[in-house]
Amino acid sequence: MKKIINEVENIVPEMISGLVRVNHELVKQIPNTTAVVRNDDDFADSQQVGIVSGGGSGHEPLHAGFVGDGMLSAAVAGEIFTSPTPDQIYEAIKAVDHGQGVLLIVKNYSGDVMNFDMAKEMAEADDIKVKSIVVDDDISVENSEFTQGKRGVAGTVLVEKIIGAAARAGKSLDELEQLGKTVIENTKTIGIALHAATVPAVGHPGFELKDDEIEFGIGIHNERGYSIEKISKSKQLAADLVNKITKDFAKKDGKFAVLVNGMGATPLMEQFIFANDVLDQLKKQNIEVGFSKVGNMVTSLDMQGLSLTIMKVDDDWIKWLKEPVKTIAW
Amino acid sequence: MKKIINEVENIVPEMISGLVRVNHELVKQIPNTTAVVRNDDDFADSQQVGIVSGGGSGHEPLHAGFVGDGMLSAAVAGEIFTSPTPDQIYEAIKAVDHGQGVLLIVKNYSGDVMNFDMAKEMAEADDIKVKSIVVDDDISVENSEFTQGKRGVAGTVLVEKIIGAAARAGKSLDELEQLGKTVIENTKTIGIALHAATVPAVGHPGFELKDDEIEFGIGIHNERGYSIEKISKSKQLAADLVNKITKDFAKKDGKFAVLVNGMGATPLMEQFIFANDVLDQLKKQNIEVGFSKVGNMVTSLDMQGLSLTIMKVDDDWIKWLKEPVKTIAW
Amino acid sequence: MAERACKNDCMVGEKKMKLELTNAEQWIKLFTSKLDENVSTLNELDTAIGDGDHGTNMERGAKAVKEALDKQTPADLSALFKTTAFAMIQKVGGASGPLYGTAFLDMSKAAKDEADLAKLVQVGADGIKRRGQSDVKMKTMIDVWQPVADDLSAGPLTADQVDQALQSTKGMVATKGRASYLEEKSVGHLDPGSQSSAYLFDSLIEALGEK
Amino acid sequence: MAERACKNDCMVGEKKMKLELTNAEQWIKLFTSKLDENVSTLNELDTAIGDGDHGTNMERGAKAVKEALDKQTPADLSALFKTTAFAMIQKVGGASGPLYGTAFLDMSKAAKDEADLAKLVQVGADGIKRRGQSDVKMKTMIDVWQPVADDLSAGPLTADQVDQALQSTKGMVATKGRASYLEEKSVGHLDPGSQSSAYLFDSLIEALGEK
Ligand SMILES: Nc1ncnc2c1ncn2[C@@H]1O[C@H](COP(=O)(O)OP(=O)(O)O)[C@@H](O)[C@H]1O
Ligand SMILES: Nc1ncnc2c1ncn2[C@@H]1O[C@H](COP(=O)(O)OP(=O)(O)O)[C@@H](O)[C@H]1O
Ligand SMILES: [Mg+2]
Ligand SMILES: [Mg+2]
Ligand SMILES: [Mg+2]
Ligand SMILES: [Mg+2]
Repeated sequence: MKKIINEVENIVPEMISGLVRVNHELVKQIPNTTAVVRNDDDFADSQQVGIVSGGGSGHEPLHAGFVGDGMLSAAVAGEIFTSPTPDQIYEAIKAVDHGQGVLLIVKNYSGDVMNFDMAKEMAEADDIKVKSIVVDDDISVENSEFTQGKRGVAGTVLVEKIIGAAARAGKSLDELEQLGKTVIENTKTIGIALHAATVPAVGHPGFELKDDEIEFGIGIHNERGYSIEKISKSKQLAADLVNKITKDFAKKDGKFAVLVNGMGATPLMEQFIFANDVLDQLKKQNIEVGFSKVGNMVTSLDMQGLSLTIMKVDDDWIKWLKEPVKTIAW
Repeated sequence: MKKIINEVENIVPEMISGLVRVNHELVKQIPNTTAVVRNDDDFADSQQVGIVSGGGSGHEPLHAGFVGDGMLSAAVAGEIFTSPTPDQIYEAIKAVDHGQGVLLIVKNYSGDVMNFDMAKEMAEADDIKVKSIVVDDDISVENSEFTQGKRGVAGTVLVEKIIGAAARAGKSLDELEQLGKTVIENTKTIGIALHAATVPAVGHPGFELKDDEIEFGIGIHNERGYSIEKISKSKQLAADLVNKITKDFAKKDGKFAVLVNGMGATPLMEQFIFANDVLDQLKKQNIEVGFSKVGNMVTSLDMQGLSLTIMKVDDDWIKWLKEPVKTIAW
Repeated sequence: MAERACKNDCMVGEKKMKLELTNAEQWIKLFTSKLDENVSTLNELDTAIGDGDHGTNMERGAKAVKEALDKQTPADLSALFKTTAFAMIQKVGGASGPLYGTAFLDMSKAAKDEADLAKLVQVGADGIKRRGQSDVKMKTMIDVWQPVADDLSAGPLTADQVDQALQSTKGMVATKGRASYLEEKSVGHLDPGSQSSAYLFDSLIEALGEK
Repeated sequence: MAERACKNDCMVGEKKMKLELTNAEQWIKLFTSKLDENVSTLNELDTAIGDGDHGTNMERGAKAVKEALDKQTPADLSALFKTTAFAMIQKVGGASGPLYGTAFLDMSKAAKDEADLAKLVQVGADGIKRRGQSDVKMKTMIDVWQPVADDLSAGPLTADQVDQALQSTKGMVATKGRASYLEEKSVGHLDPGSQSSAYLFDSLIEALGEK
């Protein structure tokens, strides 16, 4: 394992320190936490609902990179691939509540769900109104009410964008909760890996793929996928993923948003080629694209691979997706 | 080699097609070229000097990712690691000239310099005023008037930002040329690699490093560096690079801008940790940082590594560096 | 895997056994040492069916618990469990932080007027179920906690019983936690949280045996 | 490396030899075939001291030249060189595109009233020097072009002379082009552009020999 780091146990605090020092005009850190909050006057004066997200580190720029005007009010970073603790989330909730309540955007992992729940209980004891929505966009995992259900992956960033813009527009906590749930129901993602991520404390890749192999349906924490195949051309990969996702939508009319998300070690060049092929596929299926984006948004350390997210959108959502924001990474 | 591509010879056109389709509100493609131009009404109506850059592909988001209000007017993409041809550059020049002339921002490689020169000659034959500035910020290469001199690397993006903002502010072609030269003289970069890039047509990494080795002074096209060392902690790497660069500045008073640039396969996490250590080092040396930025700006395909750029800046430059822009990737 | 300090012949507790503060302190200390010694075992188990960090997570918790206990000696059983709970909640994160944290927090509350070992462990198991929205046979730490609570209420606990509970997770399909994403592929591996829970109850047996 | 079609005994051209269109067409065609056959040789030479693409660049040029010549048979020497130049300029890119392009463009202009082979090659070499701001002994293609121009003006050109020029680049320190970044480390490797230029002049020898 070759990484540009110091002691493994200092990775997260040092990363947050670097991020905050470089972007001190946009964000600040809550002392003694790895929680990052908006630093702008607009927010200090605003009456909007606070939007807090967070989760394990290793997915940068998610979430701290999306804190700022029009997106998140605060983000809480846990250890690598590990949910942050309730006390830190609680501090973030307190820091962004302007009396209108706080919405938590949580990715669907037992750790995240439990820690955010505990933080919610703590904040409610302070009479802060808190609601939470749980993103579970990864359709490579079967859903079932008896299990943890689907994982939350790259679609999270689109949820954060829409909710962030709607909160800026003055929507109430209840409205945002409802909007968030509807958005999440309409968001579907599948990821592929060419090479697994190396968790620094572990020191070697989470799994091995042969030189010509690619794994479909992987998660953003090295969770194994549903099949290993010989790598094919980008066109074929795009067709496979687009078909699998669009089959999952009951209706194909209306407009859709598309996100091609790099996993950390896959160059933008390949992401754009793949996006080109995805747009071709969608055109073939007469699916109208109202918004699209490409880039490293929800990564998995140094994993090589990408994910495709498709979201059924209405015109308001498109507007919210397109609105300019002031963040580090959108 | 595992890459998400189709035929190797279609990489660049397909990448540009993807980039333009995803970002059609920001940029458009000049038909039959891989040149990308601003697509906004503000530009169509403006009287500003056109700013054109370009070079070999494989450094995304450079240059097309920086086309837009406040930065480049157009960018021309060559084959991977290969300068674009003069006819394409010439088309870009014609597309962005609004009668105030066009400034070319060229990275110092013989290929780029010659192709841009030929394009300049072609445009001058059409009575378009064209000047060019040549970025050579890589101080890991000795300078000499008898050689090609230093390479142009990550500092290019800071040059593009300052020049782009100054052009938007209404500076003339001559003023921009002069400004550009001064900015370039004050810009110094060194890069390190943990793993070389794989050029798709070649199919294997450009050079090999052992599991504990890191190479100092590499270029953005797999050019070898000045030394191979055992990898050390980020703090030590930061100290080494900061010292080497600041030693190269005659004076350490005034303000400086800092760019930590990822090479393509190095996660943001590591870049922020390194930036944190760089800021510590600069503080130790009492060097005042007026602007800083971290991210994958000038990459080298899937190279693992990063570069550090330090620029001596005056207050106008800081203002121009900080001004908001409408581009894909700044 | 670490050597077990006592084998089949080793057992603890009478029916309705009371837990004393000194034993309990010893218990928690032995637990933190075992976590420290087995970081890579736990990480490896979690690499197979999770995200590879359970050892690192628990190590962080162990360190925090030790520091907290070094700072202030707990006055009673309730205080000991509360300190343990807070250290786990604030430092572990992930799934195991709130789960162990809730277990110890609930045990701390119960310990105010209850010292029966079997009952306390059942309170902890119930806390985990509540927090994790889970139950037995889901291939989680509950598959160690619940059998251990049952065994303790039936009579003295043996290391063999703990191990049997742990081994039973191998054949299960995970339906909660990260391992559930693997569905059938989770079969054939021990559950990492069950392994750390086995360390917890092995420590209990040792602490009571050394009395 | 590809087999050389003719060895030491093979030579071409009398002093003041005129270049005919048919020979020249043959010359360019042979050159494009050699480029096609030696893509990986050129890429490997360029990987050692450049960026690994000289073969791929020249292959693109070869394809474009062939297509252009297939589309329209050139009327005279000047037209042949112009077509070659434009294909190179528009399709090769990098350093070699403008260099070969300028060489052929200048040769095309000169060929309007000059058919002397040695003089034409000298015009090409001068074009490269002008475009590249370079000269002999900088470990570039000039170190093949200039000796070949000299040899041609002195008498018939032999494959041995071409090879000697090419081999001479091995010992040089590069001071222009990408290889110059390696400074002393560039010694011991052939210059890739000199290798492609050697293919050019080997092709010339073959084209004239086959007459
Ligand atoms: N919902 C749940 N209920 C009970 N235990 C759970 C639940 N989710 C996870 N666990 C336990 O937590 C363990 C994983 O902990 P850890 O690896 O530290 O957290 P994470 O999964 O967040 O990385 C699992 O092995 C399992 O025993
Ligand atoms: N300034 C120059 N003058 C003459 N020849 C040059 C110059 N720069 C480069 N060359 C030639 O070009 C060759 C490299 O071409 P190529 O690899 O196609 O372009 P690039 O260096 O842009 O990748 C070198 O081997 C050298 O012979
Ligand atoms: Mg985890
Ligand atoms: Mg090149
Ligand atoms: Mg885990
Ligand atoms: Mg080259």
